Amino acid sequence: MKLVVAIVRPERLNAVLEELYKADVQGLTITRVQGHGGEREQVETYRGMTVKMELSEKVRLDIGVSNHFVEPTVKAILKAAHTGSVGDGKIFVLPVEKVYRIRTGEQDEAAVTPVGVPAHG
Amino acid sequence: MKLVVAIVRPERLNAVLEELYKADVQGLTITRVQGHGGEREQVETYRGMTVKMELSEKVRLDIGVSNHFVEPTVKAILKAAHTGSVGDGKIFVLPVEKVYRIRTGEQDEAAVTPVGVPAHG
Amino acid sequence: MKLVVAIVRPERLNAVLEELYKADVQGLTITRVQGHGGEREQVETYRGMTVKMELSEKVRLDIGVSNHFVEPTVKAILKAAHTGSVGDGKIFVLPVEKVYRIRTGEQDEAAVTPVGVPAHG
Amino acid sequence: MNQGDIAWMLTATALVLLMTPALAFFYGGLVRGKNALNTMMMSFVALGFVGVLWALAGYSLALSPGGPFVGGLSHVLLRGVTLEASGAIPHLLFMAFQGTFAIITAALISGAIVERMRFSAYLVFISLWMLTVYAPVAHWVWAADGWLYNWGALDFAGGTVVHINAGVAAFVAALVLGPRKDYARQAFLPHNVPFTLLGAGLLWFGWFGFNGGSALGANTSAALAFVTTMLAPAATLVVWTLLDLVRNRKATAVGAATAIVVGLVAITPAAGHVSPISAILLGGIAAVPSYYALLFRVRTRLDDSLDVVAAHGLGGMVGALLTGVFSEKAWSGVADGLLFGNPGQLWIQTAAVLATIVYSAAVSFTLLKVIGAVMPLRALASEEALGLDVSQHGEEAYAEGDGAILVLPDRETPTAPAFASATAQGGRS
Amino acid sequence: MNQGDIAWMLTATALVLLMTPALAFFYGGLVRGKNALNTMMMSFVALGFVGVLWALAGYSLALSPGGPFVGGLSHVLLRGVTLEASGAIPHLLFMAFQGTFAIITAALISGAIVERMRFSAYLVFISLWMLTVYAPVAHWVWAADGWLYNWGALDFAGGTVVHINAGVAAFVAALVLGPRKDYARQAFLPHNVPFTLLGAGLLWFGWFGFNGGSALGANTSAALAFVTTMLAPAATLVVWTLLDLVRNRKATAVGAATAIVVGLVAITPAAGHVSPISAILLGGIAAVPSYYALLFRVRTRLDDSLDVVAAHGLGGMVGALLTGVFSEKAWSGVADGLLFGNPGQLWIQTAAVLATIVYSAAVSFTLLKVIGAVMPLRALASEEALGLDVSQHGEEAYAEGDGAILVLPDRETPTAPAFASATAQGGRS
Amino acid sequence: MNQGDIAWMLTATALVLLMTPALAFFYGGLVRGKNALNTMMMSFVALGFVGVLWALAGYSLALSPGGPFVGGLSHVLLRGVTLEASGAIPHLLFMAFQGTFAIITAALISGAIVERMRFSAYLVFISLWMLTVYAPVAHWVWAADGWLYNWGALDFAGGTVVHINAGVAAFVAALVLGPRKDYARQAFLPHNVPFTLLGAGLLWFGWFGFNGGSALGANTSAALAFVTTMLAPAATLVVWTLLDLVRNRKATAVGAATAIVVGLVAITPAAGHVSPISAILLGGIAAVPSYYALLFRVRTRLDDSLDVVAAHGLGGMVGALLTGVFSEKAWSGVADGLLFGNPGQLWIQTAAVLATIVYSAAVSFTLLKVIGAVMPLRALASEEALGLDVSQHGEEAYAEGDGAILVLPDRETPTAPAFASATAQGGRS
Ligand SMILES: Nc1ncnc2c1ncn2[C@@H]1O[C@H](COP(=O)(O)OP(=O)(O)O)[C@@H](O)[C@H]1O
Ligand SMILES: Nc1ncnc2c1ncn2[C@@H]1O[C@H](COP(=O)(O)OP(=O)(O)O)[C@@H](O)[C@H]1O
Ligand SMILES: Nc1ncnc2c1ncn2[C@@H]1O[C@H](COP(=O)(O)OP(=O)(O)O)[C@@H](O)[C@H]1O
Repeated sequence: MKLVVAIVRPERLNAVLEELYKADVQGLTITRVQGHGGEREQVETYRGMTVKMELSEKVRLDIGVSNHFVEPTVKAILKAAHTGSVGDGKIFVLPVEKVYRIRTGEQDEAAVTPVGVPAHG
Repeated sequence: MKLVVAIVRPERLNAVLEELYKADVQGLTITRVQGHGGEREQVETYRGMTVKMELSEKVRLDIGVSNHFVEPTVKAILKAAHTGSVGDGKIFVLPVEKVYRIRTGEQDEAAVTPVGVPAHG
Repeated sequence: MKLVVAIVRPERLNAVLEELYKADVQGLTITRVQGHGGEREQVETYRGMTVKMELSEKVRLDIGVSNHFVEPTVKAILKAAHTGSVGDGKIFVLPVEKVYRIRTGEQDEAAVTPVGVPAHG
Repeated sequence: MNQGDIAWMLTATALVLLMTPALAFFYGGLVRGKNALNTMMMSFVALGFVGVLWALAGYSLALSPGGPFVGGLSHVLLRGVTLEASGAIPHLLFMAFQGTFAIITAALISGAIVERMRFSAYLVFISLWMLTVYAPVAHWVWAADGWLYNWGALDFAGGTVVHINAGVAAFVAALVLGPRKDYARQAFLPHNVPFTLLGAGLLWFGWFGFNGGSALGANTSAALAFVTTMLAPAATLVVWTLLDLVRNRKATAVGAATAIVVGLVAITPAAGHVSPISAILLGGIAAVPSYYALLFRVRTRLDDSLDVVAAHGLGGMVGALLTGVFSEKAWSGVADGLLFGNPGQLWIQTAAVLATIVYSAAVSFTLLKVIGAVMPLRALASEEALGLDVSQHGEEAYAEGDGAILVLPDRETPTAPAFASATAQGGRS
Repeated sequence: MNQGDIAWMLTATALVLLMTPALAFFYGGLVRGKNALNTMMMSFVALGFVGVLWALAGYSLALSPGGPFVGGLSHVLLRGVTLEASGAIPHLLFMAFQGTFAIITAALISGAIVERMRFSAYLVFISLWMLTVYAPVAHWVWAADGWLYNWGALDFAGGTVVHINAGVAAFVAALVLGPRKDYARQAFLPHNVPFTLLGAGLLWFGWFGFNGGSALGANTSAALAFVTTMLAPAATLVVWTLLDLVRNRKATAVGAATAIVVGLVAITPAAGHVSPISAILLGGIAAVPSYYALLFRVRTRLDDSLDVVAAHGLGGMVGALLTGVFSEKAWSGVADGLLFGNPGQLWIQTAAVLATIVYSAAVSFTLLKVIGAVMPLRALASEEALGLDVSQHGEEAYAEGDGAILVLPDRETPTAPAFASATAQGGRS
Repeated sequence: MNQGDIAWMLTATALVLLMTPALAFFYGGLVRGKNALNTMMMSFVALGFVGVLWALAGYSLALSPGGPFVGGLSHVLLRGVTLEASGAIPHLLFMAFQGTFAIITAALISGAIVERMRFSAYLVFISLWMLTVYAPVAHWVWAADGWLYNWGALDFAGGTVVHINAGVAAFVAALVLGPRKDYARQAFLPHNVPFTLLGAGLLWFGWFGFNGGSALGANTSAALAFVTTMLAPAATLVVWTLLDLVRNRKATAVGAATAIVVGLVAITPAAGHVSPISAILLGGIAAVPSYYALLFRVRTRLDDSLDVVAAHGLGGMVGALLTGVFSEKAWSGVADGLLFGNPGQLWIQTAAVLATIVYSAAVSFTLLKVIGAVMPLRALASEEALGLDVSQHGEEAYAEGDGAILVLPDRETPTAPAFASATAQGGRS
């Protein structure tokens, strides 16, 4: 089991969700985050005060998947989140030791297969 | 050391916190997130426009615990967050290599034992 | 590759960012979170109702770094986030199996080196 | 008719109408974000339903000649409500001014049952309530042939008719509907206190029309009512702030907003009857009972969620009784109160208060039971957990739009997987 | 001159001026958070640019003696606009009252092109539009030598001049600018519906000055216009709510806010011409076309983002035509409509509507094309994605301040790495 | 007395009272979210404390007959303040109208010391300041026996009394309290710019009562003051927007809100004294010094957090002096200024400005030092970091309620572990 953590542009979120759906990835959790990287900061002015905004809005996706699902998931994100200009974001793949589905207590494999969707592999 | 990551319903949060307290788990961090899974989406209408809401409000808990604490922690969450209807959420257990307590620089075990609470095990 | 997850006080965020910059760490993602630990809760009153606030505002940093970068990163955070009073927060170091840069598809090492900054080591 | 009187009454009517949106914000800020729109809508719809019903029938029942207990039907459908003078202003304008009172009174009740009442049941309730409770009580107190009017009860701008009346109905409604899920187990915090302050500020502003306008002209009585409406809440705010500081060294903003409303409620029946100095005393005194009523209420099982009883019911009673104490013929030209040698007035006031309480409680209770027999009064527990904005109105107050999938009306496919429908659209543009 | 008339017109003018900030909130709440300030600024700048231009030239073009189609230059730079009476009030005050109409009319258009138009292009557009479209049409309808005025077209407070005029310009602007990026692919949700409700509440409040003030004095005509302005939107709100409940068992808050505005728009031309009961009917009827126009619009490619056409354009037309139906000389002393035996009025109204549509469409289109030839009308796609608040105004509506690095003016170093500049400052304190 | 005059003054008084809640939003939007309530409360409490003190003593000190420097005690506790006419309106109403000025003047000062001053110290300060600084200066300028009044200083609605006075006190307060923690190191961003725009809109609306009402009747002078109050800020807004666009091609919303206030401040002393065209010039000119003062202030160590000095102090001075330049007897019937052949007026204006500056600075400084000797003026650094809403008021402006544990009053157990107390409650329901 792995946890795929992706940081993407907010305006690409819908596209990413579509692509993930096509890849049969349905369970996921998103968080609004702010990121800093190589992007040019934007400048803002409030009355006399000029500020540089170090952080830009991003969205973080956390997706728990079974091993053979990691690749399609990553592929889908790479495809849908890509714009080519600095700031597209990153994907991290983390090892997971155990997963539980709270509703049923099911574990691992079974736990990440959303209701009504046939388990894969 | 492990990091227990749980996604639960907002309305169950207080119950989960109580249960965790009973299990002597005090240190934790929560994040407001949105999730997608098997739940029925809700439909909203704004003027002529009808939209399906893919994402439902959830709360994410991140709890760093020493190994022998993983089980009670997971048990507590499974118990308190459970409603039985689709959307109860997931628990992920991730391996952790190192933990530091910023205030003291303490590491691992010592780092996750909140002040004033006797270290366990 | 590791993912350094740090929970710090909001008012220390700018200091932490400065320190990280000095340590040549540029890529990072932050999230506004709420934490519970050993801190004294604050009491609030709304009309007749008195409430104890269990959770205090924190900021979470997620920083993906190559192994030899873990130490300087942790050091920088420990230094800049420290105030000495309860509530300074924690640092977790998690193993990462793979990292992708969405813009280029680059992986691991290469993926976490922001544009225009020479890769280290 | 004199243009000056018309000018002021036009202004006053607009000011009172603004109080209902203001109430929407006062209330809306105090609830949780997931119920913000529902709470605000409970005020806004009153502008529509109560407003129209008032013109069609309510005005006639309240203020056309009839018996001592209710008006007649002579002005139904605004028959005979023309531009001819009624007092110093056009009859039609008088009707509208009175209508704005009916609207806000009905909306006030909502504070007791927010975050759980079904919206359609609420709609039915306030519509019937205005016709069966508000209109008659208004007739008692303000109509030339109303029994309390002829008995000499003093109510300058609606302490009994508006505030006690709404407060009692709120008490009954909170009892009948029962407390919110997890009430007294969990803390429900105001999601936007600035909105509550905005509401309080606009309410005060509008209240100058409410009390000042009740003189029905731009005369010295209006000036007196106006100034007491400025001084009394100021005094309430001072006392409330000091009570807060003494109790736990923190002057709360929600408290300040509440104090302003309590002071306004308390001066309402007295506005044109008492001296400015008495207004300051009255406002200061009125802070105390409501302040402690709030502290007490949370220990009870009565989930009067936004404390309509403590603020309007109790505040209104204190005001109505103190009107019987502080009234000064020298200022109002009407009647003296206890302090000025006319203890009788206090008894009349007390009787008026009790009569209003009994009638409002009885009929409000009956109404709710009847409606409850026809349709559920409460939202489902699951709807309450989800929030009434989404469950009752199909909207969010503060939508992010993340993962919102547009459903094109002409190709609505509720069954099809959501992302797919999105993809479909992806295809067409 | 009588103080009562002056008192009311001072109040009315202040009320109408408040409508433009109110519109900023009505519109601002409906857009996404990243465009909130831009949307609000589009209303606020009208207070400045249109306001000043009105005084300098617009007033003269609109309301000084001239030909049937446009006014003269006799009042340019306010020459001859003194404190002498014009009607019942000082000429200067009349000029100001009319100015507040020009301001809000220009601001109304912005609803069609929010979230994508370049701010400076917008500034130029509304400035020229007021001079070339608003002023002439106002002259047609309200000037003693205007052709529609002399032809007997009824427009009590600006159904054609203000609402149809703005609605048509909005339609043209939406077409010329084209839809927002991802329009009809993604859902754009209102970021703050309470703001929209606040706007609706304040608009209603201000509209009492708009319609009531159009009687230009504190007279019975003002009273009639005032009361119809209270009853018509109430009826629209009732009908709209019921349509919502019937359609999908949910009464929406955005719908309620919209209904209020539609009702206000519809009664505007009729306010002083119809009976109160007719106003209720008119308001109720007006809900229907706009309600379905909204449902239809989203199926089209016309990104009239905040539905100015459906609310103001269509609402204005329905109101203007129904004025020709419900007008009652018995109430207004002016003219009867179809229902009262004067079908001719309906044709005059129709002609006035058509004339306004044609002229407004033609000139608005030309203006946009000309401006578009000189400067880009639209923000870049990247700016649209980032949000117009940051890209056009260099601000965020709701800034957290996380990682905001202060740049001291005297040591601005745009090239130097940001954190470093922060460090530098770290050094100095 | 004439109803028209009373009607307008009732309206005007309500409008000015609304300015203080409006100010709460103008200021509240500009601070960080954790200090929003504290900032708003600083305005709201003035409604209570200053309002009551004004009635009890302030009015007498300011406007009862006394010496050239301060009024007497004849009207203390409102003795002799009746419904008899004072000028065209009831004396009591005049007192109330003047009171609303005292309230907002005191509240204006708070902008300089937000986000750090202890609330109780602030309460004491503004209460004493109104009695010792505002009341005397008001007497100088507006009382029949005030020295500046008799000397012929022109201040139509309070440029010196209100704005310079508050601006100077703000300057002193900012100096005495010192800058906020991390000032000039970190950027403090406005947490809700729409609130600031709302405040600006409502301030403008209320200011029509402020300036228009200062004619104390519904006369041509009121009409002139009203219209100049509409035109001057419009011109300021235009010039400010252009300066913004020229400087960095972005017209800021905070700038627009500021411009409106600056224009209103500048026209205040001149409102009834200058021609409409002069008002446009005056408003346009006034934009420049304040615009650059803001740019300059941030380079200094003076943490006048919300720029009261630049907006009110400087704007007030510019307005007061330009009143000496543009005044036109032909319009006001009072006096001519420099441009109309009376250079002397400019010197009188200058003297009035200087006198106000010196007196206000001296007494404000003394007051703060005295209070500072009795109680701490500043919140602790830790309280400042936590935010003043929680530390001073025990509330959050926008509470989520996550992990909020209800403490039942009757079983308060501050020592017991929090979750446990929750469990206890879990047990009982
Ligand atoms: N090392 C990192 N750890 C965590 N998040 C990162 C890291 N580097 C970048 N990010 C996230 O990815 C976003 C884009 O990264 P950036 O370097 O700016 O562009 P690109 O990935 O196209 O080079 C950042 O805003 C940040 O949220
Ligand atoms: N694979 C996953 N990875 C991350 N989060 C998930 C995953 N699957 C579900 N979740 C989270 O759990 C929540 C509930 O999951 P869902 O499948 O809808 O219900 P259930 O867990 O009861 O089957 C989702 O809203 C989402 O936040
Ligand atoms: N075991 C844990 N897992 C996750 N986050 C934690 C844990 N313990 C503490 N935290 C986070 O660190 C913050 C500070 O911890 P706390 O124990 O209160 O102070 P200290 O670390 O100084 O002892 C908490 O508010 C919480 O956000």
